[in-house]
Amino acid sequence: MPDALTVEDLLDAYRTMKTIREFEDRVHVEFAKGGIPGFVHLYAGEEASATGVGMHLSKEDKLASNHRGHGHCIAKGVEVKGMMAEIYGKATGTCKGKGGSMHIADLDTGMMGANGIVGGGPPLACGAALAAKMKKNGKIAVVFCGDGASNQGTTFEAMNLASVWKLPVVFVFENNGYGEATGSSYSVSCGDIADRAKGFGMPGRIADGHDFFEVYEAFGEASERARKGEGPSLLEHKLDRFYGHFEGDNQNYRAEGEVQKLREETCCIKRFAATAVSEHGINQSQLEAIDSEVGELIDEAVKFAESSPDPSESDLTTDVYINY
Amino acid sequence: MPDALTVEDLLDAYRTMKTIREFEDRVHVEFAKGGIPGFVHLYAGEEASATGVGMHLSKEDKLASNHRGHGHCIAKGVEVKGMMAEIYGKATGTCKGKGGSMHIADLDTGMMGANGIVGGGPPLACGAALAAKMKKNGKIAVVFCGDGASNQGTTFEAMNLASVWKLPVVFVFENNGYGEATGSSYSVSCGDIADRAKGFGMPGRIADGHDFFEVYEAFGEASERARKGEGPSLLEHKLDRFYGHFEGDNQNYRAEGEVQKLREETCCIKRFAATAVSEHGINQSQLEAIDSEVGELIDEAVKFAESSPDPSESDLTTDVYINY
Amino acid sequence: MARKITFQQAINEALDQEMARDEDVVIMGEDVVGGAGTEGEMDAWGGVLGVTKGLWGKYGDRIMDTPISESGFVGAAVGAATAGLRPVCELMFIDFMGVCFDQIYNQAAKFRYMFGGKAETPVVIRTMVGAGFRAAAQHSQCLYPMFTAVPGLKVVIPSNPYDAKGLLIQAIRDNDPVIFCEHKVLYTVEGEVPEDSYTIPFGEADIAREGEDITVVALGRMVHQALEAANTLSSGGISCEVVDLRTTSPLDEETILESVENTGRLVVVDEANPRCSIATDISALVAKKAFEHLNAPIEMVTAPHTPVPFSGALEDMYIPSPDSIVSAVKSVMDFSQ
Amino acid sequence: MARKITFQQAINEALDQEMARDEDVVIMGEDVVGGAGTEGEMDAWGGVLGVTKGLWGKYGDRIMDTPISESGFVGAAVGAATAGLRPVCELMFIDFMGVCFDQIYNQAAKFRYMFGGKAETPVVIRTMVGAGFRAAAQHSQCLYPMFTAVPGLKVVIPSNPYDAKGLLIQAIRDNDPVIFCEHKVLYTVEGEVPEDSYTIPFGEADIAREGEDITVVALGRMVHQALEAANTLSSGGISCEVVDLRTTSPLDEETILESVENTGRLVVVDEANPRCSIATDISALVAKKAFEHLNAPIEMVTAPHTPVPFSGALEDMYIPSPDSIVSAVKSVMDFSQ
Ligand SMILES: Cc1ncc(C[n+]2csc(CCOP(=O)(O)OP(=O)(O)O)c2C)c(N)n1
Ligand SMILES: Cc1ncc(C[n+]2csc(CCOP(=O)(O)OP(=O)(O)O)c2C)c(N)n1
Ligand SMILES: [Mg+2]
Ligand SMILES: [Mg+2]
Repeated sequence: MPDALTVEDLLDAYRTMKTIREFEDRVHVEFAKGGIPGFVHLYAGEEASATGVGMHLSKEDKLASNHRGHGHCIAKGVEVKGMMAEIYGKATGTCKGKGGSMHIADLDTGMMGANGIVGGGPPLACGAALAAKMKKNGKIAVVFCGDGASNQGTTFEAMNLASVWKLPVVFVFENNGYGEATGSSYSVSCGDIADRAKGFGMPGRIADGHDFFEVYEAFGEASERARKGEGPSLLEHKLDRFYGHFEGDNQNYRAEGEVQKLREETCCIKRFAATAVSEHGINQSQLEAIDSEVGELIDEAVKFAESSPDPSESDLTTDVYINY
Repeated sequence: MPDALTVEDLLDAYRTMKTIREFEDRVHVEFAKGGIPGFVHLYAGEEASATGVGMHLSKEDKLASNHRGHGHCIAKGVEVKGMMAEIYGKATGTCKGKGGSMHIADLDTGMMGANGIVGGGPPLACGAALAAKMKKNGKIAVVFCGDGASNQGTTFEAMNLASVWKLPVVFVFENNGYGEATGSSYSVSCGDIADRAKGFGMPGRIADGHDFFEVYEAFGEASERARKGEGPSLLEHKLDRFYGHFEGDNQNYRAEGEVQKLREETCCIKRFAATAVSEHGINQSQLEAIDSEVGELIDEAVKFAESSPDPSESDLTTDVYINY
Repeated sequence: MARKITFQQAINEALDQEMARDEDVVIMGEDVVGGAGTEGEMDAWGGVLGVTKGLWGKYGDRIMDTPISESGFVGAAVGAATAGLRPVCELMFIDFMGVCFDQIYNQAAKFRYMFGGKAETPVVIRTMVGAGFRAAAQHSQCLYPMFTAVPGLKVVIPSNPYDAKGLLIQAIRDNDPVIFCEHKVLYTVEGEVPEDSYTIPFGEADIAREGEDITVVALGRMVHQALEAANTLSSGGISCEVVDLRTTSPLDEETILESVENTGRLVVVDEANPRCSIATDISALVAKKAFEHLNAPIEMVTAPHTPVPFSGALEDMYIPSPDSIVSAVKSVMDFSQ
Repeated sequence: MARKITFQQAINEALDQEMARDEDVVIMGEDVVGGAGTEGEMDAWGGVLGVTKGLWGKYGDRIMDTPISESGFVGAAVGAATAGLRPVCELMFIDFMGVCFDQIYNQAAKFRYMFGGKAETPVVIRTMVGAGFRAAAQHSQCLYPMFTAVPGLKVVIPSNPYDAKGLLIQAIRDNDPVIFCEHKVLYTVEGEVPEDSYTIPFGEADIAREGEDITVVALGRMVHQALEAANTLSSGGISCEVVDLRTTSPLDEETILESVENTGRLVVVDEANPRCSIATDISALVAKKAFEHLNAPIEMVTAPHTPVPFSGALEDMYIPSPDSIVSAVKSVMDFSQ
């Protein structure tokens, strides 16, 4: 519960959310300038979701992500410079430039990988949870899925399997209202994704994904259940994405002024800051100090990425198998 | 409703159930003798399910089946001689001996095919339902799945798709308690399969699959809904299989005496006959006449199959494409 | 001079003309309309890269957005094909076949055979293939060898706008299941395309360039690389015959064999990974059926046995280049027994 | 004389010994225990054909029944492999790859590359392949060429009990994802197998029979057909060298090429369908790298380009037979330029 959060925790949470936002805003800008190649899906607007979850995880807990993975990485503790270099395709990237935005992974911090396949993550997270269960180490796994991914067969199978095997895993559905240009009101045939939990024998709960405190509390409950060996849970975070599906999306499927309105009304960071200051004794100046540190961090990351070398020819044919 | 059933209908229903039972009992015997090759899954014990559904279908309605498909075929009107010959792998079989027990299809009677892939049928049934919807012909599609198949991703996806597109399709789950040797109480993570309906925005209903009248009534409701353009439904038939998963199964996963007990207590044909005689004015002699006709029919079918020729060498490489 | 349009426009036009001609033709896929269930413009996307744009306005409900459930909607397309429709289903990237392959190779491809010749399954699955977009390992593959291996499927890989239109119309009218592979790098390529509807039969390779010294068999985007290499080589006095397969199943064995009979030398160029590929398939065909005409080893120019790397620096090395084709041709020409 | 056990027992023994050796080894699959959630005997089945029978009694929770959710549990095996376990996952029939292929080729196979060399994914997927059981089109396929084509996977196809045990132990200890293909017709074949644990390295083909006139490359069940053909041929004075590939990825190119360098002739035998297959792969390799040693066309003996028929009469014609190998060898021997 919010009460359990120390000032330290709150400042950490703010730093994480702010880092994600700055990272994404900057990638947006650099992409438009032509510095970044490929398909890039930004997480801006959804920061409270990854952060509220990540605060409950240690490096030994595992996280399986999706194509919109930058925020999950940052919340799981992946180093930002390497991420930026990876998105630029540089040799210094988290994955030596061989994975890119859609495949950032850092197994050392428990980040099992973004994923280019919608629904790719849920079975993998079950596996990580199984490993934790077999090793009886009290660790858990979490997987982030979109509303679109909630209709993928792999996702359903994973939920059933997790329940049958009573795995310590939490399925977090980030329902941002769209899968690409298709509305979740169209593609998800039941009212709320959380309605599906019952069919898989697990509790399902909705949280306001703009509200860090609500996410933090809900995931706290689910992760505790998992750690206690009581099995999986489903959480649905209702939230919004501030950019297009991917960079370059003209977003003509959105209502006029929709994004503008969202940015004004649903910004999770603004909301967090207001609550933190008014209810938790945080000073505005503390937040501002973080803002400027984060700004520097991201500047540095971009400079690092830009000035890093490309992978070299030999990288093309290494890392296929253990022996080459 | 039972009231809507004429004497003619009831005798038809009895004939269908009895034909299925005799067919399967005979295949069991002939398989043990070594006359029938391959993987053969018998439907005995589940006759009321296929029959109660089939009574609502015309040849233009489509049915997608699974590996345990003989009963579905017979209830859909596939000719029994051809089926038997198919199971023997003969040139006179419904599929020229090229499909076998797991692949009997007869598109002319709306039988889209048994299926060797668990969960193969549900998406296909959606397609048939889509065709009916686009052609606005008032026809529907139905798919039979087992409890095991209820955990396959394709099945979940199909249910969601059917709901999103409001397709005239009915998902019938024949829950016989086992998927091979694994209990449905283990593999289905929620209490009843019908509990999953809500997560796919459709009504879900349980029927006693030993009770023809209940099945008939429940499917009547679901099919009417589909024909009226109100979308898909899920039905769960609780029932039992009298033989092993496939022929050759020693069934050591079953409780001692379980099959014996089932055959005595849950036989849908005995139950139907008793009700038909006591409540619907059918004479025992009418049923006996059918019994002997069915006996002859199956005898003939076996003789036909046994005496039919094998496919010939040229059959090996035809029917791959339209032109060869 | 005839009208020029892009590869992408050619595909859109083929779809448009076939939908106008036959009302059993329907389209389904993720965002093929784009905007279902949203407040914005319907037909917002017309496919992730806009290929189906404009069709919803003309054909309404006959073009349908789907949930992200490839097994579900690909299977529905297959089922609908057996029940009287002629669906054109979009699998956004061929890389996603892993979540729906069963409905293609175990269902669609096998119905006719398993059912003793009684089924017809006129379904087309359109899908994007290929590297070059910096789209990394899961959005850049050339997995068509796996489809080519499946009896009962037909596999089409056009290299230019003219072929794209004619082959797609053929695919839609064909009564067997067809996998139609669109190389994403080709979408913006322009070429002459008649406005009227026309078909190109399957199993007829195109001699993209005539030559005498060596046969270069290629497909899809690789035809362009091969032609560029042939240009370079011709100035060095080597005359390449470039064969564009167009369809890998059915395969035009005759054209390939005839060409090799004339030239005595063969290089096969395939963007797919090297093992069990179109490159090995064509090589084996020739080593079996035209061995006595071969004067040199058969070279294959393919991607390496690695996933597709993200970094542009690496991806450019991954994709077979005109230069690598030139080297391969030269090494074959230099061979003397 | 050494102990003789069946192919099936050899696999069971390999699993048993590795589970005893390393507690990170776990097994999962449909009915690999058999009886979960039932009132009858637990370990009722031990796999659909009894291959894992007895392991539950020894290892309890380390062997797990699964729902019929191949993407779910194959993916879980893959995920668990990245998180410290060494799962041996059973995909009952290779024919079912269509409902879980993504987790294999897009996930397991690509992690190491996509993640810049930091992932290890020591997962083994055991699966049954092949025709001969009258199991029809969806339970009889040889789909291993599709796995062989995927960079990042290793593919093992043992032909006898000795190899089955040694290769499976190697597979479990290997740190890359391995597809382990068990031909169902081989399960009852007996052979000498040491009781002690041993490994057979990947990428080392076995010369199953030495010979001078022609090389016959085969794999899995086809090794037996090839050996039978070689026997027949030897009485007619033709000496065949039979090479058993054992693993198709990695491939022992050296042994194949050396053999062809000696014999100058090659027949490849593969139960898979002909297009983009192991047969074309080996043919292409030799046509490229040993062309100058070849004295005759390369023949391929494969299944036809059709689904597997149910009827025994047809299935027997479908499977490459010793007779068809004999004919192919003779036609190659008869060739003279
Ligand atoms: C199997 C598969 N199908 C389709 C796609 C293409 N695709 C990428 S992201 C996406 C939408 C995902 O929507 P959602 O799960 O809601 O996540 P969001 O993008 O909204 O975060 C689609 C269709 C894919 N990558 N993988
Ligand atoms: C995709 C796939 N996985 C596994 C199998 C093997 N298999 C055939 S039938 C069966 C059990 C099916 O159980 P259920 O759906 O309950 O049907 P029942 O046999 O009880 O009628 C299994 C696991 C298969 N044929 N296809
Ligand atoms: Mg979304
Ligand atoms: Mg069952």
